[in-house]
Amino acid sequence: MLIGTGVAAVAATGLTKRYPGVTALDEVAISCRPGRVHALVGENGAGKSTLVRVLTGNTAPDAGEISFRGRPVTLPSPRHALELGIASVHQELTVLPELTVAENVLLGQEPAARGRLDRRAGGRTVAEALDRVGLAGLDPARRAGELSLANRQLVEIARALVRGGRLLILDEPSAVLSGDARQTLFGVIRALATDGVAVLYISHLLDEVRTLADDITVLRDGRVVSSGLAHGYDVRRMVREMVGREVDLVYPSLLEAGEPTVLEVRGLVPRTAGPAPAPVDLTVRAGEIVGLAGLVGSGRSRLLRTVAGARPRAAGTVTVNGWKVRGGLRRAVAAGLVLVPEERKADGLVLELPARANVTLAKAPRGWLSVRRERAAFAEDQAKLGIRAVGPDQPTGQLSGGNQQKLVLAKWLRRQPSVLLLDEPTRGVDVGAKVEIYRLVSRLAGRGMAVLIASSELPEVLGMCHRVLVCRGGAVVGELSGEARTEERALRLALGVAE
Amino acid sequence: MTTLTAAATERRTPGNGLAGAIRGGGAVWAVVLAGLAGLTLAHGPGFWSPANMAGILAGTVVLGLVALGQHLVVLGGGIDLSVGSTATLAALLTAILIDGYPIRTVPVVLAVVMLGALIGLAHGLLVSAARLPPFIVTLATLYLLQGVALMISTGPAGQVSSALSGFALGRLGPLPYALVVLIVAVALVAFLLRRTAFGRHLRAVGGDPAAARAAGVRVNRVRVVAYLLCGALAALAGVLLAARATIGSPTAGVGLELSAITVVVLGGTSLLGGRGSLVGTLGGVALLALVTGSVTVLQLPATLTELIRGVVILIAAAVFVTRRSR
Amino acid sequence: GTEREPGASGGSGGEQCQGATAAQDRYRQAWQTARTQLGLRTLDPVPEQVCEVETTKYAKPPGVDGYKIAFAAQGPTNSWGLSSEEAFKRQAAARNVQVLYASAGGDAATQVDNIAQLAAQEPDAMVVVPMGDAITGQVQAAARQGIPVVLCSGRLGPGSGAVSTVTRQYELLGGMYAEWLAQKLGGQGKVAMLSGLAGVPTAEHQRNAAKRVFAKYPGISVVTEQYTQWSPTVAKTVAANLVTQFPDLNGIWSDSGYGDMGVVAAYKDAGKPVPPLTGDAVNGFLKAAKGDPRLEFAVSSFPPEQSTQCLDTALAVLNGQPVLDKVYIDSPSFTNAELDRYVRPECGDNLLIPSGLPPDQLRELKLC
Amino acid sequence: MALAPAAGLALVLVLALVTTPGFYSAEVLALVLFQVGLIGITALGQTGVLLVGGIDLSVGAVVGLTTVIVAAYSGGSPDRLATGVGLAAGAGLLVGAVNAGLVLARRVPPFVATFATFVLVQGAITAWTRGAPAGAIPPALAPLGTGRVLGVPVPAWVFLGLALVAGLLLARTGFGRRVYATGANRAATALSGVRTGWVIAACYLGCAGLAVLAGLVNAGYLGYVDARLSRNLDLNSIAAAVIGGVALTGGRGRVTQTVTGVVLLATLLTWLVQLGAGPGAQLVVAGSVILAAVWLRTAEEDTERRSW
Ligand SMILES: Nc1ncnc2c1ncn2[C@@H]1O[C@H](COP(=O)(O)OP(=O)(O)OP(=O)(O)O)[C@@H](O)[C@H]1O
Ligand SMILES: Nc1ncnc2c1ncn2[C@@H]1O[C@H](COP(=O)(O)OP(=O)(O)OP(=O)(O)O)[C@@H](O)[C@H]1O
Ligand SMILES: [Mg+2]
Ligand SMILES: [Mg+2]
Repeated sequence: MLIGTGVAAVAATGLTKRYPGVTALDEVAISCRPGRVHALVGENGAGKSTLVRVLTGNTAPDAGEISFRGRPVTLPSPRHALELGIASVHQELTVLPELTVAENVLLGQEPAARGRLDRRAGGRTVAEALDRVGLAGLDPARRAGELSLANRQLVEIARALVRGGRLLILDEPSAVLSGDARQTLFGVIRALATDGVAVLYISHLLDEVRTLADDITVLRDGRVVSSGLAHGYDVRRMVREMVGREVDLVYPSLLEAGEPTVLEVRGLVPRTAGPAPAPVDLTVRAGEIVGLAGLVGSGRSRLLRTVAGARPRAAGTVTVNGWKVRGGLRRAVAAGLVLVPEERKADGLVLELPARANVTLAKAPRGWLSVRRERAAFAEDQAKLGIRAVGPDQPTGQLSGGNQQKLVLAKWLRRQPSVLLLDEPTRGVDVGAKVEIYRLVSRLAGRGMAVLIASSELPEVLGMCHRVLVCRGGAVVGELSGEARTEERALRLALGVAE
Repeated sequence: MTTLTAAATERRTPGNGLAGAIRGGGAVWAVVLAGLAGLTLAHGPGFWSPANMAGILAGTVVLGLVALGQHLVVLGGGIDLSVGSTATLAALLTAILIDGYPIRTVPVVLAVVMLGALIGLAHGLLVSAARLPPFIVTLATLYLLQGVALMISTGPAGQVSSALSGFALGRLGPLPYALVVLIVAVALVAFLLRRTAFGRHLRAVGGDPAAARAAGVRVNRVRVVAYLLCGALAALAGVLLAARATIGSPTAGVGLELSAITVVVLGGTSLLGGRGSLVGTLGGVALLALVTGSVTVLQLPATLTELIRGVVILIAAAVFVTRRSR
Repeated sequence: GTEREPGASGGSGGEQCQGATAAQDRYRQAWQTARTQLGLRTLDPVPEQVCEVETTKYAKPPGVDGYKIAFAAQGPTNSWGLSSEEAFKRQAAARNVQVLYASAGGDAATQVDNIAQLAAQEPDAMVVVPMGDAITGQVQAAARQGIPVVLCSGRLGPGSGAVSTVTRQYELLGGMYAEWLAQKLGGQGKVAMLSGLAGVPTAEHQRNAAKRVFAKYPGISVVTEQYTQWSPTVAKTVAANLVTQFPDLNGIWSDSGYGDMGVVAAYKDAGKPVPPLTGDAVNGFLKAAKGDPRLEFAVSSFPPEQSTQCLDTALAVLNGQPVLDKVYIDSPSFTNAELDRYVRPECGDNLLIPSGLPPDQLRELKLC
Repeated sequence: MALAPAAGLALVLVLALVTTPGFYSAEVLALVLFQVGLIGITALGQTGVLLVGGIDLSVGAVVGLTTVIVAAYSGGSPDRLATGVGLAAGAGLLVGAVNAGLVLARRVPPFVATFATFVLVQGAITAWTRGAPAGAIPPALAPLGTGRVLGVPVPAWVFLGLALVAGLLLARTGFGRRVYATGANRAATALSGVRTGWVIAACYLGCAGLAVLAGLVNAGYLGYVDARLSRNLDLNSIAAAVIGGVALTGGRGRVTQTVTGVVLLATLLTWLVQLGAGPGAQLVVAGSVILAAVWLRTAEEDTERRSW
């Protein structure tokens, strides 16, 4: 299929949206045609999500026109967009934790007969949709808040599928998904395209974009840099246009790790409600980067949080530089052990505070607070880590994902830790920033810091780390180092299938 | 793709049953049951006598109606401080407008409930369309409506028909007739919450209005309906207040709002919205009625009644632990 | 039907009033006494018909533990409530009466439930200190159940079903304060009215009676009407405003001594003389007045100990003796001239004057 | 945005000018300022609690408890005043500690926790005094309530001083930063190594402490124990903060906003008394003015957030 048939499902011209200090969209023109997958790529903060919010009626643009199937439309509310047949999955999860899975899937489109919910029809619809996104085994009566991030994302996709619109917009749907779930999602997207649905797809995983997209639009600083058939783009070009310069897409070379063992974990068992997992032993030397790989739910995050003292342990010791660290986050921090948590919005940052305040939060003074000094501190970090923000006083919530992640890092680096625990440090982060984070981590290791990274991006763990520990069922089931660091071995260990 | 992860099947976290029960308002009922057991031991037959039961049950009707409305509003992420004043105004108007003419009973009751709904509608519009914070809006109308009631009359006024007062004061064995009103209202609210799209939308709006809006929920309309129902239920409570008093008084419903909110929150409903249990709210109503009733039944010293009330609320509150860690 | 119903069933209507001539005389006498005590030229009694009620149908012998009488009380929310209950219980012990008690905590809505619950325990009679008109229906219900109800220290509208109402008359209090003030000012001047709680009968009946009196004096103008919630703190705030807003205020009609404590404090702070003032006799106010010889006031009381007469009336009903449908309590009224006779410098601010409780009990209650 | 609550204040001032001649006199101003002090002291404490996402309904009870304890213990004698104040402070802080304990250790919603302590304290006072508090307020406290310095009532000075301290504390110190962070996102703040539990406890204790101070001001103002004081569920402190713009959801609000709210409320209350419109009209006016004041406070930038 070279060119989609008929008029564009949605076409926008001259879309402009300004926020105080930033122009999120600057005369953006884009058109999505039926039967085609249109990928939108760009750095963090390029304006992708803003465009999605405008196209779905969540945000009113300052200027510009939107036409739907050839007719100009105004979208005063999301409901208008939904009624036109514009379904979407937002980057910010809109799954409601207190509602059940079924209620979430049907939200806003409950089948009802004379005001009364038609439970049977609803049940059928939900089962069908869950099946399509690969959640056939999930109990629709469960509270959505109990689900893992990945499954919540799939529930959200199921909701969009039930809408069965003419345009489906997916804003980084795959960021939290596992390999299988991604494949299922791609299958669904292709099937929809074949049925004539227009799909607008946003992702930072450029390989994925390459395999999925028919058309590509690159956005930078709110402007369309280029737009065209996917054939014309390779990853290099995308990156170049996104960032505005050449970026070397290689993992920084690993330096030799130092001798002294900085972090030593012995017989660690997290306190859990269910059956206790096997005790974990691990060590990280100075300058060493160790990776934690595993399936979703394999217990990596829990392990990191337990080591960091953010959740209680049932048994075991954690030693930093020869000092035994007793439980509790503050003791760990005092010993030089810090955690960059997985959900940065919920656990990493206080979004309401200005950026500078987040940078100093872990080391806020006991006495007077000097705004001047805080701004200076922020400026310093901004330069060091390449944080892009309007200024030190910009509310953190307005920063893009990658810059928020750097903010969390900056916060902890101010305490000059000797052990850095990173949980999914590059999730939702654009390629450019990703590379910067890799460089930063490798630089820190070069200065003798011990780094432990949990990540679901296998190439990342394999490329970044001296050693990779594979988790399954909360236990470390294997270690790969040197030449043995291959994806296949890691997968086998993670799945528990013999070689 | 090279990402290493496979969707594990989700398991129910252990202890879900108990946690669920507590979240479902079970804790308050546990306290209520403990109280019942204690009263049975201390004052067995006297306590369970039909007349005494009827007395205690009658005490649940007015508070129950107001709490139901409050439950809806709080579930939707709002709060209504004006329910006591709405009930007062409704009570006064019921008595004044009926003024002893039996034939006026039905139209006046309907009109007064409509008025309550209108008051609720105004709240809903101020909160959703004008985007004012519900706490202040309803604090303002708490004063405003009480003021209107006092402007209408500073003393007792009007008189309800004997049919209405007979209904409010009569009982069948241990069951006061008026309980029917509460039961019907509970059934209606339960139906709305469980069997209609409105119920789901209400919880969604309370949980995360932005997300609900993005999913196509008419956030404003849902909020307005919740306030409207709350106003109507408060007015209905006012009608019953008047019916029980047989006359209207400009102070009939003073203070109801706090009892109503307390009961709702005691029952496990989050004041942040989105999460709540109707069973729990009813448990809260039962608890408060039981505390007032038992103090009289057990003939506890008057100077201690408030202390006891405080201790019981404190215990009930402290018992319900909502551990919601991930 | 389309007909208007009569004011509910039963009760102290005047249909077959047994002209209780003696009672009628005593009623007029109470107004007469107040008039002399305050040295008033005139004080016209509010027309009122007192009747005798047949009670043989309520007559019954006491049980083994004596009569069981329910007492729906205000509750110990202030010294008045406390004293009222203590007096009642003391009297009950003396009369070998078993008391079923319930406290309303000062709240009518609570009292509605209280009365229902007390009635459920089938007392021989019930004494109710009404917290508001909202309890009318429940009192009717108790009466219909066959329980003779005596209203105590307060009243309900006609048709409440109560056999008798035993109280100090609100109209007498509010009226005589107004009359004293008007005559003190020679029928000319600006007056502020400070009532207790809006919508509460105790406050509103007195206020209305006073306004009727002021209406007779064209020279008197009521410049402002405020509420003090019977709290000296609120009263002081209100009075502080009066000082600034009406520097030429000639008199203050107030229904409570608690309010007066605040008024005196406000004027003292402003360094201005307190205008002639009324209220009920609270020791704290009297003590404050003692420090200010120029202060002119007229006070009376709403004695908490009237609860003993309520109990006695209930007992009379149970004995089948005829009782009056309205028993008006007499209690001394006095002005600043007689301050020294009444003030109790050794006692606490909360003591209500004159107290009928014995000294040992006053000490025990920490009132003295 | 900062001017928005002031628009409400301007409205009241204009209304006062039109309806009550003589409102703009030094004497009336002093009355307003006194109210500012009385309401403001507790509103500052309430602001701290609101900022960490809580609410304190027990303020009124603590105010009453303080006057009762001081009167009962000192019996009016100046030598026993200090100890009496100490006891009152101890009792007040105990209430604050119970609030904090319930909220933190038992995760009881603040509304219920503090309502329970409100009823409990009120019950304890009734059980102890049987409704008739004994004792007397030592005259030494009078200057705190009735004194004037440069024509301005002492409570207003106290409030001014405390507002400055609170403003600096919240806006310019590490503690203030922790308060805002805790209120806005407790999980993230705790994961940054902040002892959020202590921060929250400090706010409840501070609020109780200020309620004790307000109790002393009240006692000094009147010179008697007012039995009704503890029976008031004092919503003024909350209303002032919220009218000024402090969010009930925590993390948002400044002391200047509370001050504006306090001044607005104090002016309103004084004007209402001066208006002397009768019971019903007075409440109607109060309600309407509050509504108009929030209306004038232009819709917050972030209205889709939960905020009641
Ligand atoms: N509500 C807002 N107020 C102010 N600025 C905003 C707001 N929302 C977004 N912005 C700014 O607009 C710009 C575009 O943000 P947007 O979220 O669209 O980026 P994005 O391309 O989706 O980035 P990411 O890849 O991190 O998701 C950013 O600079 C952001 O800081
Ligand atoms: N998808 C899931 N299915 C079942 N249990 C899960 C899931 N996600 C988390 N859990 C529970 O949490 C424990 C550890 O999860 P944790 O989040 O630490 O794993 P993870 O490997 O870091 O996964 P993720 O990549 O999603 O962060 C699991 O053992 C399980 O009890
Ligand atoms: Mg985005
Ligand atoms: Mg993880």
